[in-house]
Amino acid sequence: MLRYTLKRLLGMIPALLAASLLIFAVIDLPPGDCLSNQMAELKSRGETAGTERLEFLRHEFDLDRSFLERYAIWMGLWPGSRGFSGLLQGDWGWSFEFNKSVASVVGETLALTIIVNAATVLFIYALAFPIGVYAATRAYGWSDYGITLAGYLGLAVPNFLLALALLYYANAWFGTAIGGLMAPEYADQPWSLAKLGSILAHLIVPVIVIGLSGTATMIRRLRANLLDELHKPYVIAARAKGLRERDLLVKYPLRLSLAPFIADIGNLLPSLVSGSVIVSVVLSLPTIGPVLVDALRAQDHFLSGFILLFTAVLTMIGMLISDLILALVDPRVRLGETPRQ
Amino acid sequence: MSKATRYLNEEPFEPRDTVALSDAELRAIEASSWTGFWRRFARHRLAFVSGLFLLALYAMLPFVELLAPYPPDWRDSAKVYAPPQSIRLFHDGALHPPFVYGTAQSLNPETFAREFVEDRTQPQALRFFCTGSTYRFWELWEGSAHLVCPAKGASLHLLGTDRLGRDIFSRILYGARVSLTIGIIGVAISLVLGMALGGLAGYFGGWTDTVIQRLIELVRSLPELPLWMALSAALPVTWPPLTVYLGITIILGLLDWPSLARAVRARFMTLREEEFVLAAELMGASPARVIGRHMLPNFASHLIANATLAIPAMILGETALSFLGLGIREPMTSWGLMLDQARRIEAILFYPWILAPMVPVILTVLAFNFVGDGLRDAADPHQG
Amino acid sequence: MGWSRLSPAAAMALLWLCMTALGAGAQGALPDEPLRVTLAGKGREPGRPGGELRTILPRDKDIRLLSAWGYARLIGYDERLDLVPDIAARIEVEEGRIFTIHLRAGHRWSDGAPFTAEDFRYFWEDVANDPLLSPAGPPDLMLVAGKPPRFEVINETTIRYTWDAPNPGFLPALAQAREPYIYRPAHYLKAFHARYGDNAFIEEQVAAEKVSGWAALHNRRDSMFANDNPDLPTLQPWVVRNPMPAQRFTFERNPYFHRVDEKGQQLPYIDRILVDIADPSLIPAKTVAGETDLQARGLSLRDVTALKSGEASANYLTRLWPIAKGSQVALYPNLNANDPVWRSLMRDRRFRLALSLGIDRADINATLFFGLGTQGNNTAVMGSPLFDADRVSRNATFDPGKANALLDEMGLAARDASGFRLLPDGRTMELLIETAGESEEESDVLALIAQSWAGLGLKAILKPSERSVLRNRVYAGEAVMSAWSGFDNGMPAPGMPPLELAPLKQETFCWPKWGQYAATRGKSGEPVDLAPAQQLLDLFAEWEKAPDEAARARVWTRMLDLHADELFTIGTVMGVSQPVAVSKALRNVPEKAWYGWDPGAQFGIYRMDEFWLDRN
Amino acid sequence: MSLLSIRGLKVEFAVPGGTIKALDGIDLDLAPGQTLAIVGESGSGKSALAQSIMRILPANGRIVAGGISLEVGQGRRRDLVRLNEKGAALRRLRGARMAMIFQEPMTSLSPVHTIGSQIAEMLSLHGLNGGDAAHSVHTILSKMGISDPERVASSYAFELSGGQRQRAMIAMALICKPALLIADEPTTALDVTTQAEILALLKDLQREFNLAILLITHDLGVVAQIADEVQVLYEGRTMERGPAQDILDDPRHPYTKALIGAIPVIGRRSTRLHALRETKGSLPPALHSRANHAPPRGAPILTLENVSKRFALRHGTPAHESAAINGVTLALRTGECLGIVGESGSGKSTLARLMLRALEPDQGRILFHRDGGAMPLSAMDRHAIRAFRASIQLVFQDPYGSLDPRMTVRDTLTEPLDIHGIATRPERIERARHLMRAVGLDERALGRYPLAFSGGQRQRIGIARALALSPEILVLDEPVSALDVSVQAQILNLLRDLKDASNLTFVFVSHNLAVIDYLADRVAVMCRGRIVELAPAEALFKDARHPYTKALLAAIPSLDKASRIDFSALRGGNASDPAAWEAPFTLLGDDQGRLVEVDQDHFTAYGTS
Repeated sequence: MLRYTLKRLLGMIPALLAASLLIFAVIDLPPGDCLSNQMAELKSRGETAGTERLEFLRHEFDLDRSFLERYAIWMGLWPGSRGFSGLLQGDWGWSFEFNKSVASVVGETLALTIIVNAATVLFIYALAFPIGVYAATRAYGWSDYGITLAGYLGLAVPNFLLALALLYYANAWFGTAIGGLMAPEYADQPWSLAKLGSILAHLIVPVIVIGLSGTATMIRRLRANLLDELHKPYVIAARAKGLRERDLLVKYPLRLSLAPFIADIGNLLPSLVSGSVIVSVVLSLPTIGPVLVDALRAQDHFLSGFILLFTAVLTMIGMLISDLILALVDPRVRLGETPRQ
Repeated sequence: MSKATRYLNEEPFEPRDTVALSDAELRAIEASSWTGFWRRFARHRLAFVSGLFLLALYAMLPFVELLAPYPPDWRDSAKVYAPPQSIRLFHDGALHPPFVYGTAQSLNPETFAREFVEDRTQPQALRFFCTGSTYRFWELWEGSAHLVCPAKGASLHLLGTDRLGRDIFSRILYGARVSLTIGIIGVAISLVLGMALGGLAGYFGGWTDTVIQRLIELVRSLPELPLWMALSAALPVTWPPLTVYLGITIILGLLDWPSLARAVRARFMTLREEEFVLAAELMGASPARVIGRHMLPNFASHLIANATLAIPAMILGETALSFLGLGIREPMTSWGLMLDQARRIEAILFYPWILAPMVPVILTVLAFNFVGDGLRDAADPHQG
Repeated sequence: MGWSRLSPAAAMALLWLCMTALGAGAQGALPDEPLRVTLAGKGREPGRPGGELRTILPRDKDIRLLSAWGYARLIGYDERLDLVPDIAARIEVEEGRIFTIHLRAGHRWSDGAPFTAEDFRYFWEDVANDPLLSPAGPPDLMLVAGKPPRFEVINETTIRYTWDAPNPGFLPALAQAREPYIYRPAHYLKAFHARYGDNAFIEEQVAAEKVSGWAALHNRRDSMFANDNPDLPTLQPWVVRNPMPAQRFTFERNPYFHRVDEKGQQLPYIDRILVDIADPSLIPAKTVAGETDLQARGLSLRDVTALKSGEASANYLTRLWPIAKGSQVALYPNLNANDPVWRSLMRDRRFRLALSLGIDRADINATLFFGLGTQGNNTAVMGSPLFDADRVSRNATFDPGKANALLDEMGLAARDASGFRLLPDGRTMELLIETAGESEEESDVLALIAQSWAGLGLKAILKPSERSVLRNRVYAGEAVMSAWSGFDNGMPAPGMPPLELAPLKQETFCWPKWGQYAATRGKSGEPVDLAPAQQLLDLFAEWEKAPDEAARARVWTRMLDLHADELFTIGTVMGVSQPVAVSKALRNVPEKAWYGWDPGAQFGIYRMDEFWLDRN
Repeated sequence: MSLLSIRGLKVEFAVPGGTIKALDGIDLDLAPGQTLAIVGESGSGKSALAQSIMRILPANGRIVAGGISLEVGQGRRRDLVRLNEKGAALRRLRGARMAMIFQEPMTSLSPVHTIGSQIAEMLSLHGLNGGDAAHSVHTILSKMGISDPERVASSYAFELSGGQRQRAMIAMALICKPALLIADEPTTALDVTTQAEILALLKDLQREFNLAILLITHDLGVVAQIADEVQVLYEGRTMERGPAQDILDDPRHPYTKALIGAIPVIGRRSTRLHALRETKGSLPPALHSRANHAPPRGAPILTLENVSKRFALRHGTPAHESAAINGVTLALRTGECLGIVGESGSGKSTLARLMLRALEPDQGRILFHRDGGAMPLSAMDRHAIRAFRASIQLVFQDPYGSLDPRMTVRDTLTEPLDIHGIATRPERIERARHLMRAVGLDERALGRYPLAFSGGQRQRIGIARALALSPEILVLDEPVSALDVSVQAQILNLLRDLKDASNLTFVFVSHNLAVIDYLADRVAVMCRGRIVELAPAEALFKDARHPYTKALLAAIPSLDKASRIDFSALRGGNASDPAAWEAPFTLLGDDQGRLVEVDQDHFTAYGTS
């Protein structure tokens, strides 16, 4: 187990290098950079006053160098005008949009991002599990069809539209402030119960919107997996032992149909950060998603690059963790056998 | 120990020629036949109906010019944000050929609301198989034939008009061309990539598999959004709209292949272990023959099911792309673009009909999901 | 001699400590000679201090707008676009080249430190002329024909700049929405300057901020306009209190602000401005829900129906302020296009005239702007002293017959199978209109233009791309025609330099290469080779030398007329209204006003510090 | 008084397009301490009977008539049919009063729970966990003949051998001391030696607990060993019922007679098997038409020299399927039928695949003799491989998996010819016709897909396909072990006819010694990747020398009640441990042993140390 973990961790290094290069290339694809765009913007409005400062910054952050040099400097593999100061040295770079270090930009939004997405995950699981089990045990009945249909609807509605509609109606009916994660008066307040309450009230709409399609998918998968397991001989054997149907369900097939969900953890972790971007933009949630979109639009390379790489790291860690959990939960995996899919 | 008595069934015994197959055996063999596949699919009533719906939808695409009352960029300056007109059959309590009532628009200078008054005195009968506004059929030749036209001098806006006074119903029809094909083309691209890469990994295994697996992980670890943005930004400016559209489908396809490749790979790996594959190899069949004659035909139903399930995601992906301003642009139109432009507070407060493209999006996505599910169930009866 | 090295910083710090200790008792302090404002004279009423004003901006970065809205300038425009001293008590100008600025005695920065001539000296000697801080040298407005002024500190409150030649752009530049800041809070910034600060402290900060040296650190601390350093003292009416990023920014009143009302109450009235950050698409909805007290940003005329409907329940009024741009959307034929065929067409006045006559502006106005705009050229709007109604409509009425006749007359009569005209070289006349594709309004206008041009046998294709891509394509001459908003300064006064009207800058999309030639003094770009354009250049030179306002006004008029005749840019609709949602509790916001950036600074020239909240 | 009494039981399964009558009026009585065997082919309704008693019929199954009366203690009886399938009353009986063991313990045990926890669950379910549950589990496991109960209790199902799993399953069934044990094909998935052990165990337990056993099986040998009574089912109806020995000795119903006549018995190879539905093929001349490059009859055609193959544990392949081969030397003689026999995991299938070049050996070499020369398989170029592939063909165990379900029989049979570019298309189809006749199938069925055929018919198609290229060697890998006895008899007869009529060389791999005896001229016995004995069939079955061979032979359940399994020869489960074999057979560690000729053409493996 330990060796396996180590091996996987080592294997992540080249993958991360490849990912970082790819990410840097992708964000570098559109012509220009943040500062030259800002300069052109100022000049086009006849404002020459701010441009020297930007020129200064361009040099300070080596934006005037070649692609590979910039990449190497960003990674901390090559000395830039500030010496070795890249990701490897723990310097995450500078955000020109916020005029702050990437660390401080990302740091503050990360907590809220995790709150939103963790709440969504909880919502998905809390809703999908009972419903999925219910649908599976009553497969091909009316309730099953009803649930399936509702699930499909959840999948079919583009979630940004749902977000907008819910947003307006939440305001019209409940008076919730539009968008954001808390009533504005709490925005710069320290944490308090009232602030928490406000956050919870504001979480409802985003959580429903982000969670709905995920819930639908999960219900369908849980139902399918469970249906698969329900007819396995070991379930019949357990029934022959005299087990109650409900206990039987929970103890045997449910546990075995969890494997795909554990495999999902790999996707869950990065989605805690990068998921729900579009909905976050629509709902004006102070999460990292809108920051990323803005950074990409403004070509704020260090900021977008860092967020993307961070997500890539999380994905890889997520895949590792899900493999490890799978091994912990399923002795067949742990002991070197592959479970049947 | 009680000694049991002998019992003999005295009925005449006629062993049947074939041994009856058990239920499970029947299902197992049916699982892998085309006829069984289609029979099971047809039993899935919802999927079947959805399939017919989609067929009708696609069959309509080439004839959009005829079906739509107006060309997509046709404008009625006097009718901006006109509400939908309903088709009526009774005028003054008497049956009448299908008609609509004309409307007159005025701007309320106080509220800036566009107010419409229906003129109930004058029924404006619809004309069928008629000539109306001109268009270029398939961009090739002029035409003016329509399935339905408004009465001469009148207008017919079944789903109202948008902010420029364009007919929403017609635009939905034209938008369908893009929205419905983008998914198919995108899936086709991801299918080719996914099959090629997943097939290589699954059939040959070993280091090929390792490399492709890493590649899949890499692509999956990159969030879609920035790739969309970056790739869209990288499309050359001078491309005409149609090429840009193709570019976007390619972008969607390029990012979607890993999930399909994984499915193909897993499936190839199990098929690889099938005895009939081994049998073919032991007969001396080449890899190409094994893959082409034995593995692919047995995988096709799964592939179809998988692809069908991927299409709705593509359609929604197109709406998301349009939302981000990266998708189709005027003068082309798509459901995603129309929805993006409907994303305003007035839409919900005053002009809900501009959200109409939601209906076809939802119906299509639903239908594809049902069909995909039906196909998947049919491909794999053990899935329940 | 360690003393001399350390002393300025130490002395400043000591001084500042004393000041704050002394001033601590008072809630705030006015300069000895504050700027007295008589509100009654402007048709306003003196208000009651206090309260919080809520507004919404789309992005964190946009809080820099507060620096424009506050509009505290050495000298600034008033509502009639006259330049009046503000922070400066007086500015004396001799021969148009000697500028003596008199500060207000006792004027203090928002942290209580005195605002003196030292702050100007620091900027001039230690920032603008420091090779590390300003590698490119002093900013453009300080240079006349490339030469800097002689700078003198006359006394604690008086400084003087002397150029060899007149610098007519100097005062308008100081009055810009984005102030060039020729002064800096020396007492604060010196701590980060190698020449003054404590080396150990600087090194520690440099290390903490992971920057390359003291200059980068200084640059980071010194961002007068951006409002992103809460520690940086300011002269604006409100001071930002929290750093980026945030969902809500709080601006608190500057207790040392220099203006005072007729009742002797120090301005600004409003204690705090709360700026919430929300996606622009949500701003209309949030406004309708009553979540803002003063909102223009994020609203457009399209939202007016929704805004009107929310007035009653959300307790605000929707005011419609015409936008002070030369045209809401304007077309820029690229006179420097690379394609020789298109270039010669674009340079042909008849072609540009045909394009202009071929636009159905009334349709655009009615469909997209409720008919509230003024159809016509890209020129000075009604609020400008240089406005002329004829100039707006000249060559800008819809006349497809005449337009077609012009095109035929040019020898463009040949048409292809679909009825589109052919270019002289046989290509179909497909005109790519390149845009930044950022606003739906713009693309709608262009869609309507494309439709009406189809009637001329001209196939117009819209090509949205990224702003930066668009710019580069225009500059390089690859874009044949581009769309942008009209003249930024649609409300010119004779004293403002007519920079956009002459080929002076690359950034004017109709003549990027000529503009580049002028801006680089011939190093790159192409010299002007079209008579009317050359005439504009000559007129600009004339404006620079013009002795008085009347002469400048004459130059302006001739230049504007030349534009209306030649149609270097093709306007559509001007004076389109900007909806401004104003809380019913907010007083002193003008009913009718022009909404402009430069001049105007949006709310700036209407003096937000005089707004007050009547919350009962 | 009977413990279980069934009257007029009718069960139906709903299938698309109608219903199937699985049981059509079954009467049955079972007394305490008795064993009743239910015998029949697949589809006869045996399993439905077991499921009906436990009331665990699949969702599409329904009891439509009849009663199942079970004595539930103190003389009270309940009609199980009337109990709610999900009710508490039935739950109290399941496991406690009646318990069931299943054919495939691997899939019937939860893969993610330890054996111990699954057994202990039984105690807690029926309120018997008053004492030390772990202790009770260990006790019952050791009673099942498991030597290290602690380890087994903390193991997962897949970590155990088949025999251990089935013992654990039985332990789980018996821990609550039920009165009735339903055993649904309890030994079918097991090796012959393990089967013997399990049968012995059941016998002992029955005595100890006074257990009534309802034994469901298709193997009459098993019936002979432990059943007191037999009830023969055919299509849901009882054909014959009576004391076990009486029925076996004197079957009266034609169906029973057919079942018994279809079973190959060691030592009676000359008697043709009696298949219930005999079909006779006619060998076409085409089979011999190919120019024969093979060596003369009796000369080696394929020789294995010290061949070894090891497997790294690979994902997706259960360990026992890829058994290693350990230094095998063997010569296959032209025209003979070589039987390879051994338990699962002995390496016999691996050996077959090495011969086919479906696997490459790690060590040693395999030579293919033709045209007077010999060529190592590993040295063949593409061309030679194609020629080799045409000369050696394989018949698979699984008649379902080995035919491409998307290909018609015609395509399946002509594909080999197509691959090798033999003959024109009409000729190929003509050849396919001949092949169909050869295996006794109607040539009109050529256009159908495999799904239209039963298992036995498919196996015949598989054989026909293998014959299509007129190979010199035919490798049959457990060709009949997935088939019912009567179908098995058909196929065995077909193969025998084929063998008699052609000069084909056969390699016949099976775990069933009786089947081997029916066909093979020479037999190689394999254990743990080694050949331990190699002898002419008659010599081997009469005069086995190796202790492992002896154990195998002793474990075969015979129909003859007199020749009951010799449990002492089973050596307490050690029969397949080379280290436990007595000298000179002892093989320690990696010792490959050496084959010593102990009689003419009769070799056994001796240890080299």
